[in-house]
Amino acid sequence: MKRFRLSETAIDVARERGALDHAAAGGYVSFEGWVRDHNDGRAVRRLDYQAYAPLAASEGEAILAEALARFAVREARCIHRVGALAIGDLAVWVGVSADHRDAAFAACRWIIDEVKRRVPIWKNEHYADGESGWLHPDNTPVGELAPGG
Amino acid sequence: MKRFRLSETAIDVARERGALDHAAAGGYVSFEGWVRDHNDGRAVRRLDYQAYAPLAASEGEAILAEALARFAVREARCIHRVGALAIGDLAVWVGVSADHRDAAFAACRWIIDEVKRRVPIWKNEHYADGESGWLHPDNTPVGELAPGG
Amino acid sequence: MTYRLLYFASLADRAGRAEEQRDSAARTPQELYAEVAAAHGFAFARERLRVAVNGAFVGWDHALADRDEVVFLPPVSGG
Amino acid sequence: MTYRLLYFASLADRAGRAEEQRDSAARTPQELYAEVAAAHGFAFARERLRVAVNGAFVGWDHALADRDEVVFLPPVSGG
Repeated sequence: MKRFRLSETAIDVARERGALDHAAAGGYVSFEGWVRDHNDGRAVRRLDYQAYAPLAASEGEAILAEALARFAVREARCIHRVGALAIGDLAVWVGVSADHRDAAFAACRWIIDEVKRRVPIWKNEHYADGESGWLHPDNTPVGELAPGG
Repeated sequence: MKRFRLSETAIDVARERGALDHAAAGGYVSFEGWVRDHNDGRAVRRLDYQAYAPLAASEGEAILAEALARFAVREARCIHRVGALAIGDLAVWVGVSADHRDAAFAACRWIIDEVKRRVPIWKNEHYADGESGWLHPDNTPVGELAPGG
Repeated sequence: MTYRLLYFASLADRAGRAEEQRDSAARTPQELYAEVAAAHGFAFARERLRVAVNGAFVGWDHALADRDEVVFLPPVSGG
Repeated sequence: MTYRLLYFASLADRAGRAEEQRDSAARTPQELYAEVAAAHGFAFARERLRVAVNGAFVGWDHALADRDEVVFLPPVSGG
């Protein structure tokens, strides 16, 4: 069973959460990343996520395996959307169950941070003014780095 | 609209989550406390939550109002079950939405900690050996404090 | 004065009841807790409890009024 | 040697394509990036990129083999 996957369709959190159930687990922490209507002062209309799929899958799987080794958690899952998303859409979901809430919070936070840092997925924001651009990890446009010419 | 409430029936997370939606919110963090099958080395069969309802409601509401003042979050909600629960049942849910995930994680963690510390709700665990007992905040049985007589 | 006391969790078990009407000479929660702790054999030192009057937390030297609802709250264990 | 290169995000925009077959004398990703960066006008310094060969991250001095799939990965922005 894969713990990480890319999805071209909407993430059904209620269904996915079942994978985290464990009779010994007393705490469940989830993170959801939603598409915001603004970034860096510009109004955002929609966005696209592009992934290098085989490496994204293996790198995501490695992050979740590391999380299970580093933290006292029972189960952990992550799903990341690819393709076209609208404002309010769920872009990424992380779910973690653990016997105690300390580990569940720490692991959930660690997983989303590592996914954003390591998994080869890129966000292209489409702005209300008709422009668009690929983003850097700090959410500034990549275009700023283009050569003068 | 109340941000905190007690519930005598199962919490429908998928429905409650709608209250957190906000076009500017990029992150949502939730915590769920589930009934575990063990505590302090003893097998647990089921448990009851009892509350001093009027004060639990006002204290819970105060915690959520404080969270909205302390953290850069858009919305926050908490529902706590009362009555009889079985293993795996959802006992408490906290949901927080924010523009950035730092604030969402911090506020969610703060809310569940404050609810457990301040809201007048008590857990009575029923063990597999037929005994039961009210719990202290550190999850040790209250019975140990009873007088010698 | 007459007070209405509510008991929860282990205090209710120990008192054998969830509430009682009580005629008392006590004028503060501190005095009233000493009285009911002796009557029911409560084990909690006052320092481990909180007290609420008419649905709001108060200090132990709060001035009680006739017909007040008084609740001594054992350490909580929600969540 | 012939390599298959995949381009993503701003590198794909700049190259005007998502992939290409390329005959090259380059024997490491470092040499190959210098070549394609000059050909397509990529702005990223190599230090800001990662490189993957046949679906796995490798170092910049990895020994390339004929028909390898090589991907230069711009800074990611998932989540």
